[in-house]
Amino acid sequence: METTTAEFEPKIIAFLCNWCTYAGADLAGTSRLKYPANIRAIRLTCTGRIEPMFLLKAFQEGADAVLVSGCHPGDCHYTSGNYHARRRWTVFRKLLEFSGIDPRRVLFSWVSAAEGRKWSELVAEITAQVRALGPFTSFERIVKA
Amino acid sequence: MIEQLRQRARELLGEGKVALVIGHGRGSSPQATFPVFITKADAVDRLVFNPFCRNNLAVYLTRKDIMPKGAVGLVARPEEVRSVAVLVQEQQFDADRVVLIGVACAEPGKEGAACEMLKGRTLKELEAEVAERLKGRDPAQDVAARVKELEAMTPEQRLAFWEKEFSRCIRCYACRQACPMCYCERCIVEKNQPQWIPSSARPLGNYFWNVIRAFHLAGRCIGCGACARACPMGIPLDLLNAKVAREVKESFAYEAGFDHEVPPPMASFRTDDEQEFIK
Amino acid sequence: MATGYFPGCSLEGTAAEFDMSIRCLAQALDLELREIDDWNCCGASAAHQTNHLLGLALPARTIALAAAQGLEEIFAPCAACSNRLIAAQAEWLGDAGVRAEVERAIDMALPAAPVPVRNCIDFLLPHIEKIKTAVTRPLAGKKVACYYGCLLVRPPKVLAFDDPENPTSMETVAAATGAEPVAWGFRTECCGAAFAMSSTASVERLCERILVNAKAEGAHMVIVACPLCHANLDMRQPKGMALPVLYLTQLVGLAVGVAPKALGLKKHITPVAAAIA
Amino acid sequence: MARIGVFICWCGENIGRTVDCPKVAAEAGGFPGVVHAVDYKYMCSDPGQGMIKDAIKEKKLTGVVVAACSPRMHEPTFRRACAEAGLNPFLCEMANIREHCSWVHEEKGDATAKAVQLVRVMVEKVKRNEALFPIKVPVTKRALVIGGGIAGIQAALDIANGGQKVVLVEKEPSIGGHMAQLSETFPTLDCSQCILTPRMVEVAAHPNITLHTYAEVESVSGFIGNFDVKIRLKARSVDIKKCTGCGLCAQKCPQKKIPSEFDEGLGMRTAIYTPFAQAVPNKPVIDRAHCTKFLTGKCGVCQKVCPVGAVDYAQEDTFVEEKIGAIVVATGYRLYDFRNGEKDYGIEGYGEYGYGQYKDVIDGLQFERLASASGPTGGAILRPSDGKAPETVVFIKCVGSRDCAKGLSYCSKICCMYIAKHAMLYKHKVHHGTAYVFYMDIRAGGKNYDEFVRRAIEEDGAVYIRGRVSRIYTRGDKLIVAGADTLLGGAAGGRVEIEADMVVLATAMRPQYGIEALAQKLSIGYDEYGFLTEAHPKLRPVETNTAGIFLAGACQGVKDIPEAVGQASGAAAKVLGLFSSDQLEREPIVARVNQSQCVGCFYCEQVCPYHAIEREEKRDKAGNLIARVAKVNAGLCQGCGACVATCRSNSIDLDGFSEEQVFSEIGGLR
Amino acid sequence: MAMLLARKNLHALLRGAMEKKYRVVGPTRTAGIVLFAELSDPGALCLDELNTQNSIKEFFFPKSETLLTYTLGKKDVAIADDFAPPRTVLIGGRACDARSLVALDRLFGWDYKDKFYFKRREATCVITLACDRFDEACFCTSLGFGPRATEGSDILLVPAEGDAYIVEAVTDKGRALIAELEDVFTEGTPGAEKVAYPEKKFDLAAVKPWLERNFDHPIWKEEFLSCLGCGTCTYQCPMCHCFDIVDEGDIHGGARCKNWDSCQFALFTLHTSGHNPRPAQASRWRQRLRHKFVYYADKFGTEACVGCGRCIRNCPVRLSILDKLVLIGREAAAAPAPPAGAQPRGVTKRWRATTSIFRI
Repeated sequence: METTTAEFEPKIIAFLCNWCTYAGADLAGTSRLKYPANIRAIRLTCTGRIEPMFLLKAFQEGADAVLVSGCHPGDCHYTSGNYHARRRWTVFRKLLEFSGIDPRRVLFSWVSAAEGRKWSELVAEITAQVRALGPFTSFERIVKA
Repeated sequence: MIEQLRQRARELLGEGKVALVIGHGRGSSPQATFPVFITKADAVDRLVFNPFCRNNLAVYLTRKDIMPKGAVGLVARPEEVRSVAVLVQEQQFDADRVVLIGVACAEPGKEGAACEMLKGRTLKELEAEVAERLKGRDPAQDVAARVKELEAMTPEQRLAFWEKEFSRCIRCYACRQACPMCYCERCIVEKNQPQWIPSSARPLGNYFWNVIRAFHLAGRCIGCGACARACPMGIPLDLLNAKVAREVKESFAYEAGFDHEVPPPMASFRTDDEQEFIK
Repeated sequence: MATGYFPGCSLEGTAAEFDMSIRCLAQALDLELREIDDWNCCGASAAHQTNHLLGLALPARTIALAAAQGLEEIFAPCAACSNRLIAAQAEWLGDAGVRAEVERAIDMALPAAPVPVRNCIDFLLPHIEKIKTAVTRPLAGKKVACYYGCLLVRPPKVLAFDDPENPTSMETVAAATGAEPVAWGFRTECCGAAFAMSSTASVERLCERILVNAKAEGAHMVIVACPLCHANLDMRQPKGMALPVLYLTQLVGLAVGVAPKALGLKKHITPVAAAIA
Repeated sequence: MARIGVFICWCGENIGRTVDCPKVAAEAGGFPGVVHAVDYKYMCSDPGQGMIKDAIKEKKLTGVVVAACSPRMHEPTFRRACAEAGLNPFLCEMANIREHCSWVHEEKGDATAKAVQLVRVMVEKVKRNEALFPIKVPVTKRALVIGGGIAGIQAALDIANGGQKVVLVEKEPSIGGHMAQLSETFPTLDCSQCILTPRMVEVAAHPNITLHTYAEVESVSGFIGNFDVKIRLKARSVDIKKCTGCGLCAQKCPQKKIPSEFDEGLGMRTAIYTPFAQAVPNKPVIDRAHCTKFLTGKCGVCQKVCPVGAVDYAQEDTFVEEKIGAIVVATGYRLYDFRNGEKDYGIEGYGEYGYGQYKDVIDGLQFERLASASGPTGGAILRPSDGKAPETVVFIKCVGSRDCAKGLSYCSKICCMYIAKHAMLYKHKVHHGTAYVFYMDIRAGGKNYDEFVRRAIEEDGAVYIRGRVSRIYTRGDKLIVAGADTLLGGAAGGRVEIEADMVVLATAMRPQYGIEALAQKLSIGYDEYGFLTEAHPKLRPVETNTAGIFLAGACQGVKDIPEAVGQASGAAAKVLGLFSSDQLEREPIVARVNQSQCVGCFYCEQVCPYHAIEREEKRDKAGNLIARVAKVNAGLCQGCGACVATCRSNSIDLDGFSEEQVFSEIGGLR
Repeated sequence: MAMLLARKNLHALLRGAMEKKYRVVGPTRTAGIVLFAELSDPGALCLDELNTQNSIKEFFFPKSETLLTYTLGKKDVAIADDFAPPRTVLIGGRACDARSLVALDRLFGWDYKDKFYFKRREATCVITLACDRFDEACFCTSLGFGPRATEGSDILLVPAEGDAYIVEAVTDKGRALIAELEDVFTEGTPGAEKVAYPEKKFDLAAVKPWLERNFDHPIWKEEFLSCLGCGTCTYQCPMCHCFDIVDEGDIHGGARCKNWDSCQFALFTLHTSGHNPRPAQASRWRQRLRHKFVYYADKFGTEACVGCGRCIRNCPVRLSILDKLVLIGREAAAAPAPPAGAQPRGVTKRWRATTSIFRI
């Protein structure tokens, strides 16, 4: 295991809201803040649009972790999308944990359009964390079966 | 007690208050009761009630091929009362479409346990009465205990556990069909463009199906256990439901089926909902 | 609710009257004070500037002792002491590494939960009603200038005690005695504290500014809650000025009828008698 | 069968340096459905766009993926290009290989590999894109302007003069705002009221303007071109139709000792009052909180003396509902409250300046009232405590601004100018007096601004001290201002103590109280300070992220008068532009319901922030109700997709971000 | 003299098979229920239950069969469909289970020969256990055979006195296996057979004609309302063989799967138009009965039911096909077939007119 984790490069699929975190990631870019290339962002209108099934599909396609990120409470471009999302995740992540998906592979954050730095630091942090966890082989087993 | 039950049914049908009464009927043994549909006042003697009446009859209330245009009388244990509350809350029918004949058993499933009529007539009254009855006592402690056992495991162990359980799933959807809350015209598992959940009875599809099924019951499942009882392969689906119900209770201080007038937790929010898990 | 009493070195020396007044005030108001057995120097001014770990270890030992002796809070009358105890505690509460290091240094376990540390004002505040009822000699007409200095309220983020720029707690206590706090501008200015020996001149300059403003605002006396402030202000009064400087506990003591002698008022350099007559 | 074209942009060095663009193009060429893949230095350039257009025509492309910068940057550009080549613009997607890739990754291999995947994701998405067509919605040609300060007045007049109807709502009894309180204005020192009041009168008289003063916006629903606005007309207790504005009531009102808001508490007013002489409308209101009649039931003098019987104690709040096509928010500013601090905003306040316990420590607007001919002192500079003319006045800048420790981090911007003006006005009125100004920097970037400051210093001899004030305390009737002059020698600079008679604090400009609540009503954003956020800081400064709602004046950020007026005219121009057509087009990113699958639980209705979900009844031939199902009002829908994720049977989908598209995108990441 | 298998040798038999590299499938207890499944070791065999939860059909006609896998390339599609089932010994089935195989053979071999099914059949040796007990759901005898019938089995084990099974080699495949594992069998005089026969519960001969005659009948209106519409009965049935072929995968490729399907699902007959010729559970039940006892019988000369009773034991609402057959038997006796040609049309109109409760 150690040997594999050593050179193991995790794949992290991120679902970002267009208005805050995607813009925040843009800002990280315009500010030339460096972070690991393991993250792959999918742009959506709002965290309120992000369905639990997206996360499952991400794991199906071999994600070692998923990240959902959007506007801070109160800042939702659509006023309340992130509040509804927050409830959805509160339950769903617990359900995933209960049905055997390590919560450290199911990540959530609020990153505003102004938090380019937070974004780059976040990505660096979770990439390290997931690298330490190693590849999500147990789920791969289910997918392949 | 059974006479009172039949009397109510007789009146309702006799006075034309309802076109149909759904209740439990006598089977080959007390353990073997089954749902009956009574349309004539003189047939109410087919109704029985005992601790072994476990089918959740509310499941029929959304069956378009069964429901008459008129009102329906429903022999309603606390499980049915709560189910109806959720169904009304979710606009599936107006409260006055269903006349509840409230019944309850002190210890469901226990030979000779006392059964009685509930006092409440309206849904609101019965919600309150049922809430009162259930206060303090958790009907499904064994389930709660098994949930705790699972929680004590590592994620890997849990995944292995469910992998094994789900491997038996034959996708007969008895769990779904037995559940009053699964009233969708087209279940998500039948959506194939794009396909949400693989329909083959294989590990991935089985995992997706059972997880999503449980999630779709968030804030809606009233814990009647019909799904688990219906499962011919003995998969402990009630554990998933119980876990979700508990999270909803702990996070949003909400339990399904006690008040049909409040907004459902998964369609509402508080600005101060918990969010420690969000970085 | 047992309160541990941590006099600290000043109260055994220059500020003996502070100690006296506290003890008899506690008696008068019957507040239980249990002196922490085997307490040690808080390391104020010197230690934390010379060796950081030492600056933490000294308060740590006293706090650990207090906890071990089943004391739920610590009353450290000396502003420097309370300041050090609180500041040090804050450091290891926030950092497990530091805690471990300190525990190794003192070879004792630190209490998991923070032990509340109260300065003189903080100690009296909860008993304000008690004081009001206990007042037998209301100090009506006595104009007092409450002086905080720096150690009681700074650094604000660590001490989180009162408003660093415009504190009012001492006034609240003083007012309970019937005295009349004056509004003045130097309540949180520095008195020179640690420079008492090294740079007397600047201390004199600083003290003068404070005392002059207090007098200008009509104060009959200055009230302090810190031995260092007291020493400086009492000792270094400008020519022709004789503005008594009392400890808050002395003021309250007077009001509740404790004899001036018992309060150690005779020990002051600037005579008090006239002001309290 | 899809025919996708992929265009990889080098963005000069920006992408090309870290991403091997030719390799990405080559890889993309191998993706199923891709018939054309090229790379080029600058895709957004004319030749670049030309390549796309040509490829669309020659290769008969059914979809386009441009891998370049962020879609938030150039999506409109490339979609327009596609449209020009006859391809539906919504069949064009962008892969963000600059902000999300080349700029944030160093290792070329990784960056290139990631770019390839990002392109694959978009290819898979665009394959499933559908041609979408802008949604047309009718426009109600009536604008709502919220706030009757100079910005609101300017916006209202410009729109009205453009021939469109305007509803102007002001929460105070009169329009005019803060500008009406000012004495002279920098840098010309012309009299504020003299230039403002004619505009106020013009508003009142304008046939196209409906004016609601002493009124507030109660609720707003609807969407661009079609807002429904409910306005609360607060009970004035005076029938303004009958009232002639003779002022007798105010003269006779026995309740005379109420601090006047208009005079910033330096003057007094009666319980029934008009805020100031030139108020528009010049009709009084009764301040029920202070009126004896309302407090005790006795009195009633005003009613007795009113010659036309206009006073009506029984009056209640009423509501008017207006159909509105566009909204201009011009709620303006207030000053930072140095007296109480602003704890609810996590702002400490200035204990060292006495929290307002010193009468003679005042803020900028109070000084304006002292200096104003219409003010409580008739324009004489007299200090509040004892009415003496102050010999020495100290002005302190950056109070509550540029001060992360105690206040707000932003620069309040106008203070440098108005303090210079104050110093000047003071010197003009108290010739022998001295004006000290503590400053951090002098920010006088504006036409004739720096010249103005120099005049204050050089001609009027204001003493400028570069440094902060650490404490204000009293000595006798004097205020001792202790601070530092950092230009005096020594690393720490020199301590200075000034014995002053009066101190003026240049407190920071803050957005009006209640701005957050209003923003929620309008569903527009605001920043950490409460300033309303514009759609783009540079290119869309007067628009908000909610279509049809525009910003004018200090509600969007600190502004002086010319800037506020300029932005107001800008907002007005936007409104007129919007009203220039009878219909308008909206981006067609909206949700759609598959009614045959909907079971009518209406979770969607409950999560929709725009009330865009409607109920539709399905009946059989006999007319019996079969089912109630959801329906999306495309006009209201803003396309957030909350309903989609909430629908258990997944009977709703979102155009442009459909289920199938997202699943395929995820697939692209395998 | 007969060939015997001592009960204690049962495990030896299985171990032998395993050593001979057979996959051994038999009843085993998992999570409280007894299922047919591959046995890890002989000890896992569990014969406590009269009958397993699942039927043996899934070892010939699995719940999900991969027909082929595909990979989507730039232009082309790469297909892989190699298939070789493992050699298998299937032990512990009942006569009813074995009989189902005979019927399924006809179905899967009728026009197109289903290679997956038959390869598995060939690779599998079926060792059946005659029943020494029955329960209220059993009705093999009503279907004209019995608990020790040999059809479909390769070897039949009949429990007998003396703690042994009488071994009947039914097919060559069976004989071959016996030869392969001879040392576990013994020659001897068998004790008396211990076979339990459930009583006959209805007259099969009457059922088919009645069903043919009564497409419309009050029974349909009243007897099937409680059906939940799940697939338990059909999925646990050894005879039900409906399947659906679906392509499952993502943008990269996937598999074409043959999955069980059930006539009890609303979707089963749902047309693209949205019209459903079988709008209600009752009509789906009617289909189930008519398929089993009319259409199938007509086509293959035998009923698509073997009376194993699984559908009855597993029905969440205890809707029993046996009860209904008994009822139909009674109805048939009460109203014997009218002369050919006469059809009770009128009925149709009447029930269509009544409320939706009765619409099927």
